[in-house]
Amino acid sequence: MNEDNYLNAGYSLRSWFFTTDHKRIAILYFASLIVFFLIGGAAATAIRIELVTPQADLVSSDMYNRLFTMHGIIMVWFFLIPSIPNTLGNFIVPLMIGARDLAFPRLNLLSWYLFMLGGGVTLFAIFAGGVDTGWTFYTPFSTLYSNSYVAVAVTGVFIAGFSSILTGLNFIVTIHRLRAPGLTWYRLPLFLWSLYATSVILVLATPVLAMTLVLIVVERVLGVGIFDPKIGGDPLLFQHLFWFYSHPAVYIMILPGMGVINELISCFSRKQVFGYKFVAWASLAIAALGFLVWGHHMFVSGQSLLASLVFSFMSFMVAVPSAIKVFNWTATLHKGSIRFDAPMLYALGFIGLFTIGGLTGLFLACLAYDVHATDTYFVVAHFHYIMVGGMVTAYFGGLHYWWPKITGRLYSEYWARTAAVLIFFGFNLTFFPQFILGAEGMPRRYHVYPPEFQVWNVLSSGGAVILAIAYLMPLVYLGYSLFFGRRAPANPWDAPGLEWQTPSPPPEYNFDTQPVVTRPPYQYSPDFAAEPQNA
Amino acid sequence: MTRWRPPLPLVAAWLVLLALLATTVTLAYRPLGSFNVVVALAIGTLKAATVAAVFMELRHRGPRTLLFAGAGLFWLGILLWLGTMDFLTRT
Amino acid sequence: MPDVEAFAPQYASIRHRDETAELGMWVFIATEVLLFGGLMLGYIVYRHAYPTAFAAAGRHTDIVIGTANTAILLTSSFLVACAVDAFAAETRKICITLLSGAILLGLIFIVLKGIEYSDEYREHLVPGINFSFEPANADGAQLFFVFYFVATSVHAVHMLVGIGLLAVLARLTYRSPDSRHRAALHSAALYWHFVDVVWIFLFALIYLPGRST
Amino acid sequence: MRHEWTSFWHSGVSPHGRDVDMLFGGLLLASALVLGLLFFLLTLFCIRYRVSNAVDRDHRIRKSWHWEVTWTAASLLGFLALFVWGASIYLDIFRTPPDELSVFVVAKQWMWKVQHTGGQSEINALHIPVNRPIRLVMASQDVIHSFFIPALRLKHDVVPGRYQDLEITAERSGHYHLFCAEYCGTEHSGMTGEIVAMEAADYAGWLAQQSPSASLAQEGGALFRELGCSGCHGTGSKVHAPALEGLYGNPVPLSDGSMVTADDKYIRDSILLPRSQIAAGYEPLMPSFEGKVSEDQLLRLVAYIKSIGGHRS
Repeated sequence: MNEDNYLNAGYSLRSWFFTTDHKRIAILYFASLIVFFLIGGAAATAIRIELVTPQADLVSSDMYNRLFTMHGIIMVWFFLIPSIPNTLGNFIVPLMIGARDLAFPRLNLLSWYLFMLGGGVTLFAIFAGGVDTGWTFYTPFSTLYSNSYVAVAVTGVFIAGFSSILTGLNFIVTIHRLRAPGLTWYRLPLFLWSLYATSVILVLATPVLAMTLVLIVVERVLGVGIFDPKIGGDPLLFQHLFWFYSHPAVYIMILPGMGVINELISCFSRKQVFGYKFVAWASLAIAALGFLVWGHHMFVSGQSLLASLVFSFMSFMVAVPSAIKVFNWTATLHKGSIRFDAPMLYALGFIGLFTIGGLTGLFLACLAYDVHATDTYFVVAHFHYIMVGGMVTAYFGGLHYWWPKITGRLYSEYWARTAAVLIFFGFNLTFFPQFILGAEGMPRRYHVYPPEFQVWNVLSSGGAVILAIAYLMPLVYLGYSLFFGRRAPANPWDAPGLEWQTPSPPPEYNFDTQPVVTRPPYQYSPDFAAEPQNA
Repeated sequence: MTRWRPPLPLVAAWLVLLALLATTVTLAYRPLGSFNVVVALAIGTLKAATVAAVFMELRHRGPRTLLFAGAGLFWLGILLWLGTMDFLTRT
Repeated sequence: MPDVEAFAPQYASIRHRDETAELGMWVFIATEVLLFGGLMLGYIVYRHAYPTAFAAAGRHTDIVIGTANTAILLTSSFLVACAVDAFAAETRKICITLLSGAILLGLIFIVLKGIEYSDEYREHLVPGINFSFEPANADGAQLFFVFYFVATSVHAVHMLVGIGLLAVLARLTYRSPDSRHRAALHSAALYWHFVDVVWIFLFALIYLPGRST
Repeated sequence: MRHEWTSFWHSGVSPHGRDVDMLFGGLLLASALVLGLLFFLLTLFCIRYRVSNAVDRDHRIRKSWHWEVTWTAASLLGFLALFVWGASIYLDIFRTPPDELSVFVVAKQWMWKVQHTGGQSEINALHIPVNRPIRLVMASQDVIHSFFIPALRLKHDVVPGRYQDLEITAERSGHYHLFCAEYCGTEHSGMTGEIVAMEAADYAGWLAQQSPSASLAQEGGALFRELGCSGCHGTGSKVHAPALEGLYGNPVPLSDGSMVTADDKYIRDSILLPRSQIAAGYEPLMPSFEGKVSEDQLLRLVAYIKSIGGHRS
């Protein structure tokens, strides 16, 4: 723990709230994301407790609708999208490329303020009365028939959208222009490849959401029909505009998770990632193909048959890069020397759960089965397997992996492993029963359901309680390690990345001398002299 | 006053743009049926290309900047093409 | 580490900072293209659904002001391009006059737009307020004018932001035309030219349809 | 109400239902294979190559090309097969049904109103004969709903502003769930109902037992006169308006030269937006009935025009 690090470079509020240091901005994002994750999680727990019984007993129907909408909006825009890029990404990207800071530090701070402003407006809308449209804001319900705080919540999300755009812009330009000498594209760690792909989606998809939300506010506030069927408007036009953003948005959420998994699998099996170039280009392929598949949300909404065929075909194609990544991660383990530290448990959990999530995505991309399964709990289970089983697990894995670098402290390995196993078990108990509920035909967003679905709902609610407790554990032992944890060395995992060649926590200017890169990434075993880069 | 003259390419581009504006307005009044839309958009694209190449100095820029400028248009193409596919092919 | 004065620490040189700033500007322009793209998709879908109504509504827009505004914006873009070219200590005065000319033309554009809006208000073409149109095409025309007002007002907001940027830069250049202000002016110029390109397409979609019948 | 079909393992009770179940089985099998392979490899590598286990770790795989090509090609082929299989059943499910026994369904915030052509109407219930294709013509009065019958593995969104066709066939008699699958507001979870598939005899008995006041077409005729349509379209009227006898199902030349067949959609649009598709040789005089006619009344008018169209409704 060297003395002049970025943490003790200043203790005043000004030094924190007007910082342009990417490391401090990452810490600001950490704190705000914990708050949003707890709010969204509380809503989720309330929903699961309500669903223990078929009839309504905990909350009224209207309250239930506002709960699941709040869970959706908060988790999607205020936790999943900003989590890895704005916290781990903000902290690690400059360190990984050997730069002093991101390309536009002031823009980075503006991004945090826009995020908090958007979050504030959305929280105001939710606590002032709530929104009952679902996070998808489908018209004409959201524009003509809902009398809840839709316009205010939509404005909040609109503002937070610009925070995403600015972060994406910052990363793209930084990765292009501020790499250390000798750091060519094929020497970049795969975490940066996936963050670059994420930023491309962030920058190209979010503006269409911004315009769609403007159209909702215009139609709702000025009473002017745009999607109103009575004057010839077409509700499906809204769905096209909304899903043009919202499907790439789910790749914004999962790609950074994949990036973290590359680092963890490679570090804890002491071996180069298998097929580096394939995994790198698979990230960009997901970003590009992700824009061609949004119609699979509208197979039964009256979309033309040809459009459904094209979108179904493209949805199968976008699954191929994901399959390539999973096979390459598994192949990386071959002939490695694997250690089962907490981050590795999260990584292995990620591979299992993400694969189940991805395969059930194929069920939904398959036209005939989607007719049965869309809008049921099958869809809920699918995207939770990817978002919670994949993204949140990877976020926790990355958090534990870079915790020593960020805080200069070591966490307790025992508690971290128990939490990882408990999360894995609680997660599966919560969401696997929902696949069966979906196959049986229980629709989503149902406050009251027929009694024969109760068995699976009780199991799922039980799992949710375990998951909620398991998610609080890292808060405890990581918080404890902040003050009482052992001091962390510069390179606790003995990893070759640039970010480990600076003290933990790093000084404000990151590197004493400008690092120069001479070898490809993931050279873990010095005895295998300079392994050639397997293509 | 030092002898600064507006550079020739800029003046030429400006005149070309005004000329294109005049042609697109006059052509709009000639009954070409469905061809009108095509002509209007073609001239519009021409004007946009002139502004981009000369005023935005894309003609002096390397492939990376051209790639960034083109990426926005390419994704716009995806939005418009796949977006209208549903509406055009409904029975 | 080189002295911090000329450029921020994370850059290696002034040229490096300028190119990075310009790349960042082009990424921002890509986001703006997609922002207006959402509107264009709505326009195209509804024009396909109500071709006659869109043509009839198009005839009600004021092509004289539209064409004048397009010419004004093209000229203002030209002036800004010249200002970027004339950015130097010795030709500082000329650069300022060019920028103020561009700002003046921008304001004229906004004023003409205001006049056009008030005309349309008097002709009952503003949806939501007393919108009235020949009953045959009432629905399609209302959708046309919704997109007309949303697109032109979002464009006008971008115009005002651009005018503000140019004004601030004119004052900064007047005081000290150093390389940092040159990079800022170059970015503001790119933004202004982009706003002009958006107007070129809005003009083609709003004012030109339906003129020939 | 005995819910015969509830749990997950009962097969679908419609011809498409069984195809979808087979598809689901195929998808499950493919996923099980991939997952099995993956979990086997993961556990094998984790056990064999754990750090404390001394085992041969050199001559690692250098060239990864052929590995990559094999699993990429394998996934591509698998996905293509699943895509084609799913698409073929999908096209079969949603092909526009010929005009069998039609039932009109109106979705309204938080209830389903079902109208049989014979005039019988039901709330949140639909009685249908077994083994006969039923053509549902669905419309929504307010927001987007979705007509979902899990037993038939079938759903279709009901988007306001247009008619949706859906063909359903139940192969086994029984009571099956009806859900609203698209979120539509406060009582979205209360907007459920029941599909009762009955043998032909029981169905005929049920129809007779409903003792409807008048068939849909007759009620449509009364509306036709009440709303003043007969003033122009009636036989003795002096107003130059298109005659509606023999109109239904036949092609109609429009003023802009195009042709359109007079189906439910055309009749509904002509009542609500008369000026959008004007019949050739007629002036656009007809006022719009937008907001003056509810979906239920529209159904009756369409049924009436169908009945005088010389077409077996």
